[in-house]
Amino acid sequence: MSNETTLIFQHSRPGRSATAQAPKPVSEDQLSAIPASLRRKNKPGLPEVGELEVVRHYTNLSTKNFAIDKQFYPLGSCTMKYNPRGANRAAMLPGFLNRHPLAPASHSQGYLACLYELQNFLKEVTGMKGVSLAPMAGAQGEFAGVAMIRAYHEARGDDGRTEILIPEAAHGTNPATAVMCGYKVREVPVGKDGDVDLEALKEACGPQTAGLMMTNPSTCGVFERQIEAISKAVHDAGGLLYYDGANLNAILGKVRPGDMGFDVIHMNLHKTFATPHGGGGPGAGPVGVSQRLLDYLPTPMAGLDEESGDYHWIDTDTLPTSIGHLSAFMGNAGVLLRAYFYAMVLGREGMIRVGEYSTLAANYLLKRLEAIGCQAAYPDRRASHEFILTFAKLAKDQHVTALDIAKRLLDYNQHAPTIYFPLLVPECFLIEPTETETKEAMDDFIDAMAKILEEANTDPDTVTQAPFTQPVRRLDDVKAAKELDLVWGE
Amino acid sequence: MSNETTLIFQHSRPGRSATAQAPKPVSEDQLSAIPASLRRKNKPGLPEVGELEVVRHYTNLSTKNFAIDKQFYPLGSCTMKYNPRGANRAAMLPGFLNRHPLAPASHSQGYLACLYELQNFLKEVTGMKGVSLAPMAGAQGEFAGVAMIRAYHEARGDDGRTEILIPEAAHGTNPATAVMCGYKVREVPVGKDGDVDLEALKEACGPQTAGLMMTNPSTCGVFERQIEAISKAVHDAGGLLYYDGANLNAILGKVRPGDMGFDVIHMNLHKTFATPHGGGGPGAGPVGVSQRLLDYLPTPMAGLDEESGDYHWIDTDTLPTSIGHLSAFMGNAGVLLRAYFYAMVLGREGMIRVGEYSTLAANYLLKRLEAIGCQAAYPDRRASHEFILTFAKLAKDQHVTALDIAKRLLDYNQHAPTIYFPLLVPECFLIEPTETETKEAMDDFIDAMAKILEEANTDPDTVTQAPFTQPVRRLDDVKAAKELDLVWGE
Amino acid sequence: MPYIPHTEDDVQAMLAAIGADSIEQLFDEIPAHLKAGHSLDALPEGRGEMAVTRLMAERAEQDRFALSFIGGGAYAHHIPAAVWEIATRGEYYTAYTPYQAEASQGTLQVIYEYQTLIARLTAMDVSNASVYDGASGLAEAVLMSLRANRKSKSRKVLVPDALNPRYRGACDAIVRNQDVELVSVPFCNDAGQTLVDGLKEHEGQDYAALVISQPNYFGSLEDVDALTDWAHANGQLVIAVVNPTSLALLTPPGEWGADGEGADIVVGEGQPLGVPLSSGGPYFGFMACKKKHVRQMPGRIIGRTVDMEGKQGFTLTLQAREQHIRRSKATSNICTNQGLAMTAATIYVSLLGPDGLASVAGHCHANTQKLADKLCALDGVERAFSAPVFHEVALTLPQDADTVLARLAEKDILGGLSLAKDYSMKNAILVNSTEVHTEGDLDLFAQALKEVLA
Amino acid sequence: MPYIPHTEDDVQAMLAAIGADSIEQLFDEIPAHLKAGHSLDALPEGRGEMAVTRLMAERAEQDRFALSFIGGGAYAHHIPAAVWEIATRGEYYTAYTPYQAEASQGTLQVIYEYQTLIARLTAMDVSNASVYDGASGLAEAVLMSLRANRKSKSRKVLVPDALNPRYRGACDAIVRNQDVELVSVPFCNDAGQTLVDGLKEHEGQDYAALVISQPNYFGSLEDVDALTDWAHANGQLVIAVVNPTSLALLTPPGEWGADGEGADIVVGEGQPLGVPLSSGGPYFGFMACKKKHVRQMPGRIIGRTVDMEGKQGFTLTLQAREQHIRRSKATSNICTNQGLAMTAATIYVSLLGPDGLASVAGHCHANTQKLADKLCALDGVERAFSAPVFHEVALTLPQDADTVLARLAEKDILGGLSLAKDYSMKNAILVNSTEVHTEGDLDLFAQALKEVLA
Ligand SMILES: Cc1ncc(COP(=O)(O)O)c(C=O)c1O
Ligand SMILES: Cc1ncc(COP(=O)(O)O)c(C=O)c1O
Repeated sequence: MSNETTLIFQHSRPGRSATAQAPKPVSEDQLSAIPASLRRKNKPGLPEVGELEVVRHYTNLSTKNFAIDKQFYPLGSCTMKYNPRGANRAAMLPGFLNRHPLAPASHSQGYLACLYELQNFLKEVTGMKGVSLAPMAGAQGEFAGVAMIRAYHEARGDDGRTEILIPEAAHGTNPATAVMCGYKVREVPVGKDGDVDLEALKEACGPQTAGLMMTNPSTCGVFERQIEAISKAVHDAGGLLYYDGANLNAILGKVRPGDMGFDVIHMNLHKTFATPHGGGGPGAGPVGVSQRLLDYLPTPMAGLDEESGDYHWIDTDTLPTSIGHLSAFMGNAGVLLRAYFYAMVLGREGMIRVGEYSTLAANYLLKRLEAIGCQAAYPDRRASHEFILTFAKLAKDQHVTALDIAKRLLDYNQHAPTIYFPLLVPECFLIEPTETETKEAMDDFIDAMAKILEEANTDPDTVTQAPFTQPVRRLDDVKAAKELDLVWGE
Repeated sequence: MSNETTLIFQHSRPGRSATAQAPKPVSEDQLSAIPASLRRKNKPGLPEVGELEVVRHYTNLSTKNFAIDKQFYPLGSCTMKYNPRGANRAAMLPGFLNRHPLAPASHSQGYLACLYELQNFLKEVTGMKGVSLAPMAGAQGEFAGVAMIRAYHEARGDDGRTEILIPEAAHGTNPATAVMCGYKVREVPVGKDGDVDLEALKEACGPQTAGLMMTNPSTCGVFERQIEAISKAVHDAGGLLYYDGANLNAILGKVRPGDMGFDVIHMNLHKTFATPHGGGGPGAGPVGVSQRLLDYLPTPMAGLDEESGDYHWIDTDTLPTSIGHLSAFMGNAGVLLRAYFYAMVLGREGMIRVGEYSTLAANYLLKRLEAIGCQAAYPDRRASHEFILTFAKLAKDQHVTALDIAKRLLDYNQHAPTIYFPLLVPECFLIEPTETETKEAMDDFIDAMAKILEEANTDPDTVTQAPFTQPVRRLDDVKAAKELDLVWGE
Repeated sequence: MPYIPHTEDDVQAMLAAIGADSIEQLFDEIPAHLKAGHSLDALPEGRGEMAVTRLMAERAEQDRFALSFIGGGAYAHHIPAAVWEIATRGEYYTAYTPYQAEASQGTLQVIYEYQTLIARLTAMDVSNASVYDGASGLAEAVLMSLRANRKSKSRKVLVPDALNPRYRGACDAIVRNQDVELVSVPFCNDAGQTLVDGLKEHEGQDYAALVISQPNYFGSLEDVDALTDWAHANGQLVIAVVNPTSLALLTPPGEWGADGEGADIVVGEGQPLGVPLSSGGPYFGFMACKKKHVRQMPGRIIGRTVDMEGKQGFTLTLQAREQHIRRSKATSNICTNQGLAMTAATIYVSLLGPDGLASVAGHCHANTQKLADKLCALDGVERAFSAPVFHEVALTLPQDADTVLARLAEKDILGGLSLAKDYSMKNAILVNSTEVHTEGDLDLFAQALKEVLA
Repeated sequence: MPYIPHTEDDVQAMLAAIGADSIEQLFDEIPAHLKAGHSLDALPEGRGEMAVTRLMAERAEQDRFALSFIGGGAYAHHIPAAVWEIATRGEYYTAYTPYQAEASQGTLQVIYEYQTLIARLTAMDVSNASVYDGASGLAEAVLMSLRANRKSKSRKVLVPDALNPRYRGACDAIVRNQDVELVSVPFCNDAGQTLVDGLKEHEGQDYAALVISQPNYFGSLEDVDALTDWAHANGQLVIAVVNPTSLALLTPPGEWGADGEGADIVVGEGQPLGVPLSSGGPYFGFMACKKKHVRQMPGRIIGRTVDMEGKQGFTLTLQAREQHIRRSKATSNICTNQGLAMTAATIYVSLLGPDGLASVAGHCHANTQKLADKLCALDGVERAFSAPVFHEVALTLPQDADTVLARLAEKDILGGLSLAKDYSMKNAILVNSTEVHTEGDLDLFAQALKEVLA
């Protein structure tokens, strides 16, 4: 509804400011201890605007976003479920907000208790032996996991292991992580049914194998049925098994990665545990490990002295084999508190229901979309909590691509699913409704898709030119990358 | 951006609910003490919806509102200034939110201290001798004020005073209040220059005069220059002078109602003291009085024992002449806390600036609007913090009314000023920019007005059919009043 | 300048456009000797948001949560976080009254939904958009009953003594200015109920209305059917004062009376529906009535209508009742109401739903019964009355109530309200429990009381 | 079912559409013996929002505000209420990464504004959209410097000992997996500064970069010009680690060096810009660089472009650097970043402006000086180093630091950080003061320390 297109910098007027927000200026005298040579010569070009202008600018800007609080948002692999507002309130309690991360344990018992219980909760639900909450997102969890694999092999003097195996459907963070941990990546093909090509995997395994990273259910939206054979093959070769927990929502309470044979896993609390995505972050990527990796968990962790009932930090002084700290303090504390709230509200029964109802929703949506003429990528498979459609035929026949359909969905007030991922399925949608959406919300999406398929056949321009109702029309990405404009220059 | 047009009731499905929000149902057993004859037979038809649906529904609905946080909102007489977010945070501190209104003074010292200081602040700034914060809005403040006038006359056995004088430009709450206090209303004409017709007033004064209610600056947007003569006329007749403080913003720090001779005043904290309007309320309407009305102030008030430093409530037991309580507890406490915050941030200097800069803004806007061809209702007068334009000529020439222009402004993302008030100026706009809007925001409004005046002359349909960009087009008010539909019936 | 954005350049440019030399000049119509000058010197200097926030945080700290069992018209309930996170969105929080309907469909639809919720909860035909609070709402209802009861010429209304004394006080303070008299109706000292027996002496006389409070101040449940029928049989309207939480379980006023004829006007304190205790406000009064009385109802009312393209929309309607149109002939002087609190209540009720609200009500009742049992297990503590209660109960103590409460407060337990001043029941207290109390909380209270009484 | 809206009817209808008899059947591809079964029995039962909120409120209560003078990389500042009231609006709070640009212009424009703010504050050319935090950001910067320094073949980077040891720790934990070595540079024991003298031994050797921290861990201000010029003269890139508040007063890294050549990469902890201490996160790392290095920078970057009608719009750009496109050849594995904290920072900086931020920085400095003076007035308390400081200062005590701090904590005063473990300075502490402290706070600390030392 707003016409706001100006940048905050364009509102700037010399000498204007939100006066109530800053202390009175100090005198030059009070700054005399700072040598002139170290002082800034020109004041930085930050916006000079009033308080109302700031509130109005960022309130109006916010209205240009889709969000879970406003729209169905079936972004596959991202688990855009409802973010309980109660979790936000609890994490924003002054006692938590004002606590300095380096406050002594004597002044941190409440916070430590939450972390300790969350560690235990995650251990139980994943079937792992130890959990560290330190990693700050999924990718950092992956990093921690693979670094632990590396530390494990190193500690055993098993130096020849230079390769990480990764199924080709994997998320880009997996290969990127392996490289960040100093490994080479070998991709493993995926079969027509969405399962890993077991024979190829077996061939790839060898004394150079440090481990395998995989997601299950995979990013193909199906459960990897040969998981035990895969586990055996990798373990037999002396490698370890890494579980990318981005899809944990699908199996929460139903199957535990620990029981499937994984040695290390990360969880995306900002997916499975309903913490908000904040337009790009923050997240939290706790790692869980089997017995053999316990010594390498990243620090700090929360520990409990059973006798005194006091909580304390477990740090590198007591766990010197740890891969160490991955942040200056203790990861994304506020996200952890939100996840703790969620876990406590759901409890045991609630955890089980997550897997069940997210799977129910996905299978329902898949069947209904197939019924209106959509093509499933793996039509003979059960959907997990998400599934893939391919529009390859439409792209060929009508020159209407997955991107076009995605853009047109916005006009129907539906956020688009994930597109062109995984890379191995052409013109694909990865669709994840989650357990928190009503059947009616899914039905609205189905209706929109039906209308768009109709448009694609009768009036393809409406689809290929979409969107029409958003603050901007389709953007020129090529220009963006070629004529880099990353910073406002007046 | 949203297509949401359904009612929350239309989302309802039997058995659905935001399960995390209610305790588990109690057994019938636990209710056995309640006689069956008093039990409800059918469950009430409240919506049965999930938590995400509620969040989404009311988030989407909110986007259909204009608001200070999003738009310039120059609603005359309403003082739509910036509502500091800091005031909201302070008033929402758990210590304040959880305090029961009847908690003993021992557990209320912090809250009482704020109220006590606010009382003093308001006393100083209005030049009155006593202040009660009890009234819950301007109109209730008026009620308290006139009830005190009545109590005063009654206490003196001065029974013949049956009339309240009110200038014709007055806000509707003034006459309505007089009647609620058992008085008859006599209207006093206003002259061409916006000042009260002094001769007519003098004639109207007499032994039947209980008092005069007026606003200064008046709702004509000008300062009543003869205020002292008016005061003398009314006082000479034995009446008291009531000040409707809705326009206090205009003179804050510059002139004090007490110094102008008023005996009693109310303030609209939700205008002058920047507390939010909340889409219709709540407000707060503290009253201030001169010496002679001190005994009648509404209770409770905050008192301080200077010796012990302890605060206490002043109630009818210690002030039996009080007109009493106007609410079950102590008025709109949370609004008072927000006003206290605002007053403390502004302090003395800030108070003075309010009157100065709101007046500067109004005079600027008036002159610029005159320059683009708008007709001022009182062209020879200074604007106070607001001013009146009349579109009588345009209405006659082009059949474009003040209402049409107001609706068209919405298309330019500008909230319309107050229209058709005061009643004595035909086709009028009452415009109040407030001190918190930038010159640029006012210039945008001026540009929009210039375009609309142009449209009115060249393409009047664009104006008379407006708005075009809002969630709905112009609404059928006649149908609304004739075919009453006040409650959803499926 | 806090909250004022103008730079020196802006000021000069504006003055130039005005043709004035200084801001002071803009006040040249004001007699010079009236100007405030130094008279504001007593005011404090302004401080920044940080300093004032710290000051207020310290103040709030002083009043921090004590374990409270005070009710008396305001009740502690769990408020879902979503309620106020949404209600304080700028779009609701900083909008004015929806005078420009097209730019206010959010607020207007919320109010329409609210009106529907209130009508359904009370089983009445129509609701307004809120009045200030329950007590002042009762005053409005009393005044309304004088207008609405065409059969009566009386300026008297029957009001039970068992009504919340704060309601009677505020109501009286308001209506007595129009020479309206509240005539008192006694309650039964054993049952703690208002009995039809106690009304007998008023039979055959002209009263505009009878007020019925369900539950009454003592928490007792009244025989609302009998009272309603008595009033109607005597040509009076029935004004129901009800607790909204209780309506999830109790017969709604719209169905009171043996034949379900129902109350004519319903008012009550909306606070229990998602509004924090917050020292007493802002709360909101809800008000509903039979359709035939709608034109006598004060306050704003929203109607559903269509726009010029036939699309559904919402707008202020029946404005001819209101002060800004009808002025001295208006149904009330109310203008600003309690919009934001009402918005919060709409979100709250939507989250709870009928079953959730019934659970809350059930827990309030069950916890109060349990608390009464625990306290009555102490020597000399007894229920003051025999009537069944909803979620508040009067107890007699073996000692002076005010003293006992003061000693409990020293232990940071606010053990309810004394009935000494209002009812001369020197040893009696009124205690409330809601779903926020755990078993442990109730035990803490019982333990503390035991210690105090020992 | 908490957060799951389905009714029994919904479930049946969905199963029917699927053609399944039960939800369990949907898991029929999973080997039966793998199913979790009773293995979750150890988990607690779910509780409602009310109960969990109460539990967490009690927990938060345990850690309530003590008067803290701890800095060490995270600083208590006044955060305007507007910052988080806006940042937690559902539209920002519950959106995903802006993959669909047209439906994410809000977030995208905020990031573009943020990039501009960071670039201007640091005087660098470009910024990314945030990394996890300052310490892990340094690791990214170190890895980036290896790629960006075309003149060097080294996998070594010079890192001063005076750098925050937590930064060195995290950085090392990350980069050592790629066999990158952090080579230590000593500081002057008198000045508490990193001197060019201490670098002499590395002259003529190949290092990819030199890290310069301004201020350093001891709060000391480094001679950044000399260090920058030395590094450049030796073929190294300069990685600046800076405190963003200080940049309102201090020479921005983009202008370091006698000729203002500037640092090549800048990172830092963004927390001081409007993010609460919050037990350590979520914070955000900011990262900026010279334009020529932009393709080596990790993390998301937003570009301004036009839509098909020529209207300005914002979009993710240079994605070919990122893991989802380039996979194993990406500049980093980072995906989810710290968007919301960065949004808050953008609002914070807009509210403060250049003058406001300079006032904050000035007060931090002045308060820290004042605190140091007050503490050094006590017998045996002295500044540990002679260098000028920004808003943190190392002091030596006449007694064991850890013991003193523990005793202060008993008085609810968190008197800073001990330098015993990290620097073997048994008697030294690091104290910080910011604008949140009043004169009274400083006196309380001084008084408490006096008592403890007595
Ligand atoms: C399958 C998969 N793995 C890993 C990640 C990386 O997680 P994060 O974005 O939290 O770093 C994602 C997130 O998008 C993902 O979908
Ligand atoms: C001049 C004037 N008087 C009185 C009032 C009534 O105040 P309130 O709406 O707070 O009851 C108003 C508010 O609109 C007003 O403008």
